[in-house]
Amino acid sequence: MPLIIFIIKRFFRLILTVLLVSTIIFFVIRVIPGDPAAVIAGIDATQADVAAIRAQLGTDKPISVQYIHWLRSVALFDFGNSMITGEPVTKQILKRFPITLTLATLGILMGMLIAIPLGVISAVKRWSPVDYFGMLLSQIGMAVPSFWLGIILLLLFAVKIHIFPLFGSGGIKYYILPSLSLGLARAAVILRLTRASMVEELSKEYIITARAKGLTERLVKYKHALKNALIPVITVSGIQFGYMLGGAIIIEQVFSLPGLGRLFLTGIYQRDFTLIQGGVVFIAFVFSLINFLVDILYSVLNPKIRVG
Amino acid sequence: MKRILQQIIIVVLILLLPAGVLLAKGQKEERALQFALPGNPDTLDPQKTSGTLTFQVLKSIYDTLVEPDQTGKIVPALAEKWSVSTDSLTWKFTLRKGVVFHNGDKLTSRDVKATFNRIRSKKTASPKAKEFGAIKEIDTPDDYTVVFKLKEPSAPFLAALASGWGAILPESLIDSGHNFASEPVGTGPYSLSKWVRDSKIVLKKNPNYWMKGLPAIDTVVLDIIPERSVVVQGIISGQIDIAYRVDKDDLPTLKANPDVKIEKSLSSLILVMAMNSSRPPLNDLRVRQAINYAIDKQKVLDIAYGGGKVIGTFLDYSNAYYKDFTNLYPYDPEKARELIKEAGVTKDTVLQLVLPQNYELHVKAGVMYQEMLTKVGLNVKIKLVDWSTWISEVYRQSKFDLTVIGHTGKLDPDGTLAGYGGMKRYVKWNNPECLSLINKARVTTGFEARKKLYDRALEIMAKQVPFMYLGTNYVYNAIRKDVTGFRMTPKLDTLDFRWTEFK
Amino acid sequence: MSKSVDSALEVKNLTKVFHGHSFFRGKQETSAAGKKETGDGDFTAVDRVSFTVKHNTIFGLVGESGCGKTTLARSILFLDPPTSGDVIIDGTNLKNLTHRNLRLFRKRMQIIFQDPNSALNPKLSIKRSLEEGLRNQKYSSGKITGRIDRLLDLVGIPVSCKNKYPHEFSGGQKQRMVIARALSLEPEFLVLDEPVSNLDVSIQAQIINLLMDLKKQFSLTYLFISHDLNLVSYLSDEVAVMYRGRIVEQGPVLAIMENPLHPYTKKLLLSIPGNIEKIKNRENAEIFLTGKKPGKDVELFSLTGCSYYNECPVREDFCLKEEPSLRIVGIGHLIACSNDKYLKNQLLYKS
Amino acid sequence: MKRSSVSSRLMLGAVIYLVILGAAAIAAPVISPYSPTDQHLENRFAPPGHKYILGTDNFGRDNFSRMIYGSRSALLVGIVSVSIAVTIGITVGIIAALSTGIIDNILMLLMDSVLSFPTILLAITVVSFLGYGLLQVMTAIGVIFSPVFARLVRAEALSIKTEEYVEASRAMGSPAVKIVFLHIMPNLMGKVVVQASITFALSIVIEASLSYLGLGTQPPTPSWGLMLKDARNYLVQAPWMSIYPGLALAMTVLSFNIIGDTLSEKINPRIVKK
Amino acid sequence: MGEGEILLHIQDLDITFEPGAHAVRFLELDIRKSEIHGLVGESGSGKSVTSTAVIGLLPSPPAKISSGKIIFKGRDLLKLGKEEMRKIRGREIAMVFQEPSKYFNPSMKVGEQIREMLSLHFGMSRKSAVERVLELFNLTGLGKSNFGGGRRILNSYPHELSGGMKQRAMIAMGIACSPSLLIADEPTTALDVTLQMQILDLIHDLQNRLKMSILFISHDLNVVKHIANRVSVIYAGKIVESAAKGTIFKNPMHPYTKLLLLSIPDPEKRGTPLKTIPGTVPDAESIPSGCAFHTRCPYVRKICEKEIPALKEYENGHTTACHFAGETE
Repeated sequence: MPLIIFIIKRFFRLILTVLLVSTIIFFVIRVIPGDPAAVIAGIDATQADVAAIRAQLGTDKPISVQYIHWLRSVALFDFGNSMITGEPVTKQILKRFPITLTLATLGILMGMLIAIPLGVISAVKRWSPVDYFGMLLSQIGMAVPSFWLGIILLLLFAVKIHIFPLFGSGGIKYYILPSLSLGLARAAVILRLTRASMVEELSKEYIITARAKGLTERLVKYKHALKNALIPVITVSGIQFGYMLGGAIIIEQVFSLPGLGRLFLTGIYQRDFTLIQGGVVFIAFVFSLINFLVDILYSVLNPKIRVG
Repeated sequence: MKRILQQIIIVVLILLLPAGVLLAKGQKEERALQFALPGNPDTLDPQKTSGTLTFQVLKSIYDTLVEPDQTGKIVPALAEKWSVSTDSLTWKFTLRKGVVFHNGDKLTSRDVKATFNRIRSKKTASPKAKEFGAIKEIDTPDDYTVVFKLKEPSAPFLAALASGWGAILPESLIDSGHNFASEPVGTGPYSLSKWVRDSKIVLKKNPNYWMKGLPAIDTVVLDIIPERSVVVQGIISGQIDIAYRVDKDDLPTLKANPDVKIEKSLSSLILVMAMNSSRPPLNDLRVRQAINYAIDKQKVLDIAYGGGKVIGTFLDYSNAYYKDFTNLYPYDPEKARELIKEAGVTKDTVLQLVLPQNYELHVKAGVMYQEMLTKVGLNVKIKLVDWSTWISEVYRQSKFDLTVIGHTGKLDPDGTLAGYGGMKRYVKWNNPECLSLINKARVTTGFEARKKLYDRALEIMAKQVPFMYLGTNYVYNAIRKDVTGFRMTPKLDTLDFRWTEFK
Repeated sequence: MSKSVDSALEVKNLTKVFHGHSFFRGKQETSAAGKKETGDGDFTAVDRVSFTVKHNTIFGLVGESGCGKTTLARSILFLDPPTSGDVIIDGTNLKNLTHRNLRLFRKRMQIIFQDPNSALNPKLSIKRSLEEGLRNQKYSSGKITGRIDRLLDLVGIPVSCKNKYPHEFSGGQKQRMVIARALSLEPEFLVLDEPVSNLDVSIQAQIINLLMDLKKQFSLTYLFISHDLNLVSYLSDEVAVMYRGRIVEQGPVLAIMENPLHPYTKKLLLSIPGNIEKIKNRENAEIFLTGKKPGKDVELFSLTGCSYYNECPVREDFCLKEEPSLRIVGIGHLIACSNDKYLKNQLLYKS
Repeated sequence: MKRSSVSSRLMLGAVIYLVILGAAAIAAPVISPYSPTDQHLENRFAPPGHKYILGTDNFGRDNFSRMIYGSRSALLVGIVSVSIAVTIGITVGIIAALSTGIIDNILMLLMDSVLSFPTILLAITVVSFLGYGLLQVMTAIGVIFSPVFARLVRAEALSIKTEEYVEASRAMGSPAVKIVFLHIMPNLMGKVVVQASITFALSIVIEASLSYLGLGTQPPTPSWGLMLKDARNYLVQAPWMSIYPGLALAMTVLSFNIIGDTLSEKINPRIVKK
Repeated sequence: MGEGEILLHIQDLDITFEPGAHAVRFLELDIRKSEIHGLVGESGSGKSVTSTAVIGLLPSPPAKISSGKIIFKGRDLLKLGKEEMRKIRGREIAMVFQEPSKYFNPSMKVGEQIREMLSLHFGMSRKSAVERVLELFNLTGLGKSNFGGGRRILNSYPHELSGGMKQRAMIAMGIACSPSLLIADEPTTALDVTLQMQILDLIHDLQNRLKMSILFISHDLNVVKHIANRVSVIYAGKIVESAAKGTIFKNPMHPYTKLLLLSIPDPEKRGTPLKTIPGTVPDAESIPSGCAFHTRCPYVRKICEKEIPALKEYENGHTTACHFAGETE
C-alpha cells in the first residue's frame, strides 16, 4: 500500500479517536456532580449570583446546544476560554506543554539510558549478578509509586546534598530529578522488554548463521542481535513516552512543575469544562500522533514491514 | 562490552553537562522574599472570584478605600477620611491625593465610581455583587470626593469596602475592557511582574506607593508548592523564607532548626461540622445535641487543626460579637449515647459525612469525628468529594447529612450570619426568630445595639445546634529568623508584605 | 451401491477472490509474489476451477505452494465460502444450504490437514477432541464412548490412551487421531490436504496405507491434495495440476503420468529427483526442466493471457492474447494450452 | 540446572508470600492486635515496640493492624480491577476477532480511545464520574487496562482462529459459541494469565498513586497507598509509617511480577529451550 | 577404504543433552575430499546435531560431547580454542541452512551479510569485498538479469527476495570464503519441487567447479540419490550404513535402509500397499538397548536386543552396523 494512503487512513482514524474521546468527555463532565459556576461563586454567594455566572459561562443552555456550539468552535481550532481563569485554553495548553514535553523527553531518555544497556547485558549474561541487579532495579522501579520515589530523591539530592533545586521551574536543573523519578518507573518496563527481546533474538536462527559465518561474539550480539532486539524496545518506548506526556501529573505535583498534568488536574477539580475538553482533545491527539509516529518509525526500523 | 559501557558513560555525561553548567552559574541577584503558597489563584481580577487565594495575593497589588489594621479596626487607606450621615444612608469619602496606579494613572473619584459600578453590573457577574447591593448611587462631586448613597442603612457596608473585593481599579482600563484576570493594575505596594501558573508569582515593588518608605523588600516571589513536605524542607534549607499555615505535625521538625521561627496566631476561622437539619434523624434536636456532646472538641482541634480555642456558637473566637456558650455542650459521650437512644437512632441509620478532599485538615478532622461518633453508637460513613462537587452538591443543594468545613471570618458579623435560620442556607435549619434577629442587626447601627441582637441570635444558634461548633484554630507561620514584619490581615487572612524586611 | 447421483463432488467454476485492505486497517504483509493482483490489493487465489470426483475414487490435486490448492480445499468445504461458482456434494449444492443446514451437512464431508501438531487442540484430551463432532450431532454419551473406542481401534491407537493430551504423542500418532476424528461422523467425502508431508518417511507409508484401508472399508471418496506428484500418482485415480489458481491439466492418472502434455506438468514431473533419470531418455527433458524460450517476460500484474507464459519453453506471442481454457485432448484428458502446434507434436511423438 | 532452580525458587517464594498475604487478609480480624481505625490519640507517632509492633500513625492507629487490613484493599484492588479488565478485554477482543470489518473496527476504535487517555487522567475522569471510593477506583483501573487485554485477546484469537483444530471444529459443524469456549478461550488463557499477573501488580501501584491524589480508598479504610500518602509528611519524624507499607507494597508487586515472568517464560518455550 | 583423501574424520562422537537425551551415539563418519556426502535420516536421528557439532556451535549446556574426535585436516576440532574454532567457521567449514527466510538477519541487507564475513576472514576492503560478493552472485546465478542483477540483490533485504533467490544467496554466503567443507542442512526441504531441482543442480555445479567437499543432510532419499556421491544413513544417533551412492541404493545391507527405500511411494507400484516400518522413530531420551532398530526390525533376533552392532566394512567402502548384514535377504 502506498505510504500516503497509509498515512491518510491512519490520520482519519486518529481524528475519529479524538472525536470519540472528546465527545465522551464532553458529556461525562457535564453529568458528573460539580459546576464551574458554583466554584467561581464560592461559599457566600446567593443562588442568583450563581445563576448569573452560569448565564455568563453559557452552561445554562441545553447540553445539546452546548455540544454543537463546542463542535463548531473546535472545527475552527478554537477551544474557547477557560471557565475559571478566563484565559484562552489553547494558550494555556501551549504554555504548559513544553514543560511536560521536556519532562517526558528527559524521562524517556533517562529510562532508556538506564534500561537498554542493562537489559542487553542482562540478556547476554543471563542469570549473572548484572542480570539480578537489573531485575531488582526493574522490580523496584515498578513497585515504588512515583510520588514516593520523587520525595526520596528530593530529600536526597535537594535537601541532604544540595545539588538540585527543591522546587520551581526554569532551566534544565529543575528537570533532572523529576525526569529521573519518571524515567526510573519506565526504565523498569523497558528493561524487562529489552531483556526479553534480546533473549528472543539471540535464540533465533539467523544468530546461528552469524556464528556459522565465523563472526566474533561481539559482532553477533551487538551488530546482529541488538538491532533487531531494539525494534520493539523503541516502539514501546515511544508509547511509554506518550503515556508520560499525559501521566506526569504526580511528578509535576511533587516537584512543583507547572506542567500540563497539573493544569488538567485543576481543571477537573474545578469543573473547568472548556479546559478539560480542550485538554482531552489535545492529549488524545498528541498520544495518537505519537502512536502514529511510532508506527512509522517501526516500519522504518523493520524493513519487513516497510510499506511500499 | 567495555566499549559499550564507555559509550554509555559518555552519553550520560553529555546529558548531565548542561545541568552542571547551570548549577555552576551562581546567581548574584538581590535577595527576593520567597513565600510558599499552597496553590494557584484562579484569577487576579478581584471582582470575578470568591477564591481566598486570589484575595490573599491581591492584597499586595490593590488597595481598598479603607482597610483593617492589625487589631481588626477599620482605618483609612486610599480614603484619607470618611463621614456618615445620621440616617446612615450617605457615606462620603475623601480620597488621598497623589496616589497613582501601576500604569501611571492618577487615582480620582471617577476610578472609585467606575470600580463599584463594574462590580454591581450584571455583565460582570461578580459573586460579590450583593456585598454592594445596598448602594443606590455613587456621586463624584470632585476629583477627590466620593459619595455613596444607600437604599437602606447597612452596617456591613464599611466592611465590604475594606474587603478584597473592594479593591479600586483604574477607570481607563475598566472602560477599555482590560483583562484584569492575568494583568492586574492597582495602586498596591507591589505590581505583578510575572505569573507562571502553578509555579510562581513574582511581585515587584511599586516605587510610587503612597505609604512613604514602604514596602521594604524589592521583590516578593510567591512559590506555588502543592507538596507539604517540600515546603517544610524548603524552609529548613532556606530556599523558602515564609511558609504560612504549616501543619502542627511539622512543628517539631521546624522547631529543631535554629534558623526558623514559628509565629503562632489565632485564625478567624469558624470550624464546624455542619448538620443537615432537614433530614432525619438530624431534624431531631436530640440527635444534633448528641453529636455535640460526642465530640471531644479540644482533642480534634489539637490533632487535626493544630490547636485553638473551642467555640460554642457560630462566630469566630476573637470576634468582638463573640459570646461564649461552650458550657452548653461539654464533651460527654455518655449523654450523647443516651440522647441517641432516646431519639431512637440505631446502627441501621447511616449518616453520610461528606468531606472536601482538597482540605487535608477537614479530612483529618472528619476521620476523627467519624471515630468519635461511631463510639457513641452512630453509623457514620465518610464520603470524599472534590471541591467543586462539595460546593455544588453539598453547599448549593444540601445533599449531605454531615460535612466538615471552616467558615472564614468576616470583618462584619453579618457576612457570617446572614441568612441562617432561613431555609436558604445549606444546613436547612429553620428558625424564623433567629433569621429576623440577624436581618434586623444588618440595618441597625451602633455596636451596642447590634451586639444585643446578635447575642440573642447566637444563643439560639448555640442551643439549637444546626452545627457542631468546634472552634477557632491557631495558625502557625514558619519564618526564617532573618525575616521580620510579615503580617496577615486579621479576619481577612490576606498576606501583607508591606512591613516585611530582611534583618 | 445405491447413490442417486453419479459424482460425489462436483465443482463448477469455483472462484475465490481475497480482498486486500479494509478501510481502517492497512494490510501489513506484502502479498507474496506470484498471486494474481486484480487492482486495489485484491487477488484471485482460485480462478474458475471445475472438476468432478466420482464416488469411491481418489482425485489428486497437485501444485506448488501458493498455487491456491489449500484455498480451493477450504472453499469446497465452505470453511471459507467461494466468491462465485458451485460446489455440489452428492447432489446437494452447498450454496443453497442455510447456515444451520450447512452445519448439519458438514458431517458428510470432512477434512484432514497437513500439520497434525496444529490440528489437535493442545488443551483437550484425545477423548474430548474426538467427541466434539459427535456431540454436535447429538449422540448420547454412551454411544459416544463406544464410538470413540472403535475409532481409536480403527486407526491403531490404544484405547487406553484416550485421556491423554496431544503433546504426549508422536506426529504419526497425532495424524492417526486426526483421521479418527474426521471419520467420527461417518463422512462419505474427505479432503486430504497434504496429510503426510509433515511426517517422517517411515511414518508416511503407514499413514498412506491406513488411508487406503479406510477408503476400502468405508467406501470413501478422497480429494487428495499434495505438492508431491509421485505420491498423488501412486494414490489417485484422476489427477489435476494447478498453477496460479487454475487447473492447467487434468486427466486419468495414467494419462498424466505417461503422457503429460502441459509444459508445467512436465516440469513438475521432471523435478522429482530420480525421475529425470527415468524419463531423460524419453524426451528432451532439459528444455522442460530449466529451459525457457527467449523473449521478453511480461510483468505479472499486466499478464493477460496464459499465466505460465513467463516460464514456458514453448510460448508463442499469441499465448498472451487470451487465457487458454481447458480442452479435451484424450479420454478424460484436459489441458489448458493454446499452442496447437506444440500439442500436435507432443501427441504425434507419443503415438 | 542453575537458572531453573533460581527462577523456580523465586516463584516459590513469591507464591508463599502471596499465600501468607492472602491468609492475613482473610484472617485480618484475628491477627490484628487492634482495630485498624481505632485512634489511640495518646499514642500518636509511637515507634515500633512491644505495644505496637510496627508503631502507630498520626492518629495513633496501629500500623501493623492497618497493614494487615490494608492487604485486603490491595488484593481486592488487584482481583477486582483485573477481573474487570479481563472480562471487558476478553469479550471485546473475541468479538472483534471473530467479527470482521465494521464491528471489529468500531470496537478497536473504542479501545484505542480508552488507550489515548493517559492512565492517571482516565482514572481521575472515571473516579470523578463514579464518585470517590475503592470500588470506583477498581472500576477505573479495570477500564484503563481493558484495552491491553482486548488487544492481546484479539491478536491471539486471530491467530488461534486460523489454527487447524479450529478449522476442523468448524468442519465438524460446531457452532461459533462452542468454538469460542472449547477452542479459542482455553488456548489464549495462558497469555491472559501472564498479562493479568503483571496488571495485578500495576493496579496496586496505580491505586497507591490515585490515593496520593486523594482519589483512592476512602478514609478511614486502611490501604497501603493511603498509608504511604499520609506517611510522606512524616518521613523524618515517623519513618516506620512509610517503610512497612512501602515494603509490603513492593513485595506484593514483586511477587506478582515474578509469577508473571515465570509464567511467560513457561509459555514461550523458545526462550527456555536455549 | 575407498578412493580419495579423508577431509573430515568423525570418530566415536557421543553427544548427550541434559535431561538424559542421547542424541548422537558413538558416531563414525568420513568425508573425503571433493565428494558430496549425503547424510540421510528421519527427524530426531541426530543428523543436525552432528553437523552442528562439526561446526562447533552446539549450545553447551545443554549439549555435552562426552567422547570422540572430529578430525579436520589433521586437527581435532573438539580440542581447538573458541577463537581458533571461530576462524575455521565460515572460512574452512561453512554451512547452508534449511529455511533461508529464518537464517538471514531480517534487518540487514543481503549483500552486507555476505560482505561482513569476507572482511572479517580476509580483511578485505569494503570495495573489493563487494566485488567478491557480486562475483559470488554470478556464480550462484543471482547475477542473472531476471533477478534484477547482482547489484539489486546486494541492496535487498532478505524478505524482498523469493525463496529460491534467498537460498541461492545463502549458498553464495556458504561458498564466500571458498571453504573446504560445506555443510548443507536440508537446503531444499523448504522449497517447492521445481525450485528444489534448480538448487540441487546449482550445488552440484558449484561442487564441480570449486572442488570442495559437501556434507549434504536430508531426510529425502530421492534427493540424496540425485546429488550425493556417497551416502550414510543415520538412525537414532548412529550411522547404520554408509556406501557409495550406486551401491547403497542397489544393494542396501541394513534392514532400515532397505525398508526405507521400499516405503517410498512409487507410481509404478500403484494399487499395492506400501511396505512399512512398524512403530515409530525412537526419542533420544529412550533409545532401545542393543541395536536401536531392533524394536522395528522384521529380522530381529535375540542378540539384537543386547548388543550394539559395530559399523563393519563388508565390501569396498560399504560399511553397515547390523549383526546379520549380508545374511538376510
